[in-house]
Amino acid sequence: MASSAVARDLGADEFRAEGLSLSRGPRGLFKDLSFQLRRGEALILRGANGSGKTSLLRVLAGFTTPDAGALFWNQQCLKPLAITSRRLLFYVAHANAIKDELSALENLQDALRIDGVASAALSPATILHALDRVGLLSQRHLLARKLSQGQKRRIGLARLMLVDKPFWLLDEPTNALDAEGVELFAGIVNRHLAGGGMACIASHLTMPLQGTSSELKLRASA
Amino acid sequence: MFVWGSFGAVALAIVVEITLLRLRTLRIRHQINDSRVDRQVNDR
Amino acid sequence: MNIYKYASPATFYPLAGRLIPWFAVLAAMLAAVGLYLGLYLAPPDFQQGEVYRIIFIHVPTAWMAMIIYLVMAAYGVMALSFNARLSSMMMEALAPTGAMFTVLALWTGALWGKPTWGAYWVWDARMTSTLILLFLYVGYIALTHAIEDKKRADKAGALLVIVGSVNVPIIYFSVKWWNTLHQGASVSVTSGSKMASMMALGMLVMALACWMYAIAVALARVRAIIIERELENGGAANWLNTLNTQDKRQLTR
Amino acid sequence: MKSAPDVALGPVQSGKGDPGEAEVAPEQGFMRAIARDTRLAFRSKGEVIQALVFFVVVVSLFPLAIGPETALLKRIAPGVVWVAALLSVLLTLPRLFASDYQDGTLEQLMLSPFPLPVMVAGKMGAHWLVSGLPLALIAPLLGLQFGLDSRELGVLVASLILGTPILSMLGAIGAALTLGVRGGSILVALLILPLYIPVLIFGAGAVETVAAGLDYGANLSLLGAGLLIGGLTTPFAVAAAVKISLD
Repeated sequence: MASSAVARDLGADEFRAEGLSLSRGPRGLFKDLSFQLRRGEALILRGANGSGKTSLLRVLAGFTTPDAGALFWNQQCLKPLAITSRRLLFYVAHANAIKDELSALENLQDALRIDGVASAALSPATILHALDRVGLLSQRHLLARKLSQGQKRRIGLARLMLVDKPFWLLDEPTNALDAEGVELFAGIVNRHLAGGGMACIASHLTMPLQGTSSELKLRASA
Repeated sequence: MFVWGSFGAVALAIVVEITLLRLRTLRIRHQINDSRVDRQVNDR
Repeated sequence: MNIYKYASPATFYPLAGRLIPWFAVLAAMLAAVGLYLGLYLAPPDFQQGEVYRIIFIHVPTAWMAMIIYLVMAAYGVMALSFNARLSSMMMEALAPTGAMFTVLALWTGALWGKPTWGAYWVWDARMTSTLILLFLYVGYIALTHAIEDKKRADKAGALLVIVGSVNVPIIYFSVKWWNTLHQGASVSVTSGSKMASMMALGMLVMALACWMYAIAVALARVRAIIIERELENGGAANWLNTLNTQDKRQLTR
Repeated sequence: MKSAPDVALGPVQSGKGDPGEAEVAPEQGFMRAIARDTRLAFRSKGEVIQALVFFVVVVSLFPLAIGPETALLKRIAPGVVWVAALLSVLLTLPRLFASDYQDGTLEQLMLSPFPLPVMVAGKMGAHWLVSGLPLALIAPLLGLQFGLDSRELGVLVASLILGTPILSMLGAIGAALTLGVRGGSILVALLILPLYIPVLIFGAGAVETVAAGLDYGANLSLLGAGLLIGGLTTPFAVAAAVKISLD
């Protein structure tokens, strides 16, 4: 799979978060939280709504600066949103980064262009293959506005199949997906992990993940 | 008339600003006392 | 390093409390001297008679309006580069006083313009720029109140004031250019009556008085802001016990 | 927290599968951002056209309010056209980031290997193409209503072409700062209009000086200088503002 090639080349072997703490006003979301991820491992974030799952993912992605703590990539401290981290991290939130004015195909091409993929490599073949796998090949020219929430999520799945980055940060990726969609999602993540990628997923569902995956429960504090 | 109008305005503005500050501190004092009272009441 | 000791709001609170009386007394004394100089010692102007005395309050307030905005920009740089929460609180504390001085500068300028130039507002280059400066103050206050998340409001306000302060000289230059384009050389505020050394001294003393006053008020307001934010974060209760008796008595009658 | 400099972790292989792929240059990112936003703008043409119609309507209100005598209209024409252009650009500013902020694509832009200031500069360029440029192109038509002769119309268009990009750049700072804030569009106007004043003065001033037969070169060169300085500084300010808003 593509991402394993990237992981090997970037030498992305180990990601470590150390002493992360963040509070939103009076609510302390998490305190002194540390964890480690090696190639092929996934971390599932559990916790009720508002327990800070999304905030933690945004801290890992570099959007939110934590009150304390640091992120390390192969023992090197990672500046948030620095070029190195931007090449290693893929992040998608509840709003699954789909433009309503564009069609499914255009959305994927756009996403890859933003991802810095050389225009030569933007061949529709790989994109169409991904769309076919998620069952949207026939609607590929339909504007996303006309698609259902579940179909939009499937565009997100196709996007995942085209992602070249080793560390995935996914916030509730299976929302609005039917059983078959969740199956498809698990397959994509498993292939990513098998290829040496890493993932941190906030989700309520029990994921049928093969690779070594650990869970982290975030308490909804006062 | 204009001279007193100017200096008077400045004096008035200063008085208003200081009283607003005093009111703000009083409001804070009430908030603190209320929160301390709640704490003693339900004795968390 | 001692500086970081006072950079944390909790330790800065008592320090500010001790400083306020000093600045307040200094401001009062300087103001007394300045007023005495301006209203009694300075001779009436042969052209404008008594009205020119408004200078003694108009020029200092105009200076203060500008200086406070630049001080806020400096705090903004510190807030963004060192992520110093106290600097953004100082910005928030200075903004209302800066806006007040701008309004006073416009008000006293208008009252002085009426007898001297015959109209309350004559689109003089400096007055127009001061009016624009007021819009910048109002912009900062509006932005910081519109954003709920305090951390984001602080940083957004800091960036706005930095961008604003870079634009202030450009605005002053363009308004001056615009003014000479339409009216020819405008009567400058001070060149009308000859600048006796007495007048310069009077204005300087009044400016210092305004400065001391601004510091005293800003320190008092920043103390209020520190407590309000602690209350918001629910930490005020235990933090209060560390206060010395004088501060605690003031807060928990 | 020891913060090491950007550590290059070996050759970046962004092509799919073929390691020999040349690194995609930042200007490519700039072009991609412009292409992306222009395409998105043309997909929802309504907003673009509405801003243009707003410009035309506002300009034609003034003769109705002030009366048709041409001498007066000719004098106020530059100011009226420029203020209307200012307000029209102000209307389309929220478009710059708001929709990307809502559907999560703004975060994808921030995680793109292309530097954020470059992508933001592209967005500003696209915003100018759909707001400032059309205004400058139809301004002569409106100038005719106000009795401006061809030389004055030429300078009017030149000043708008040089000035409106600055409006997009400064406006982008306001749009980024007020992302996701209630009542954001009015707040942007409040924050940014004071910064627009020098552009307004030199823009409208250029047409007035040519009407008075004086040398308008100074005004246009000052606008040009503003354009260059703005082009080099505002992308960084906007990138910082976006990061602040998404913190």
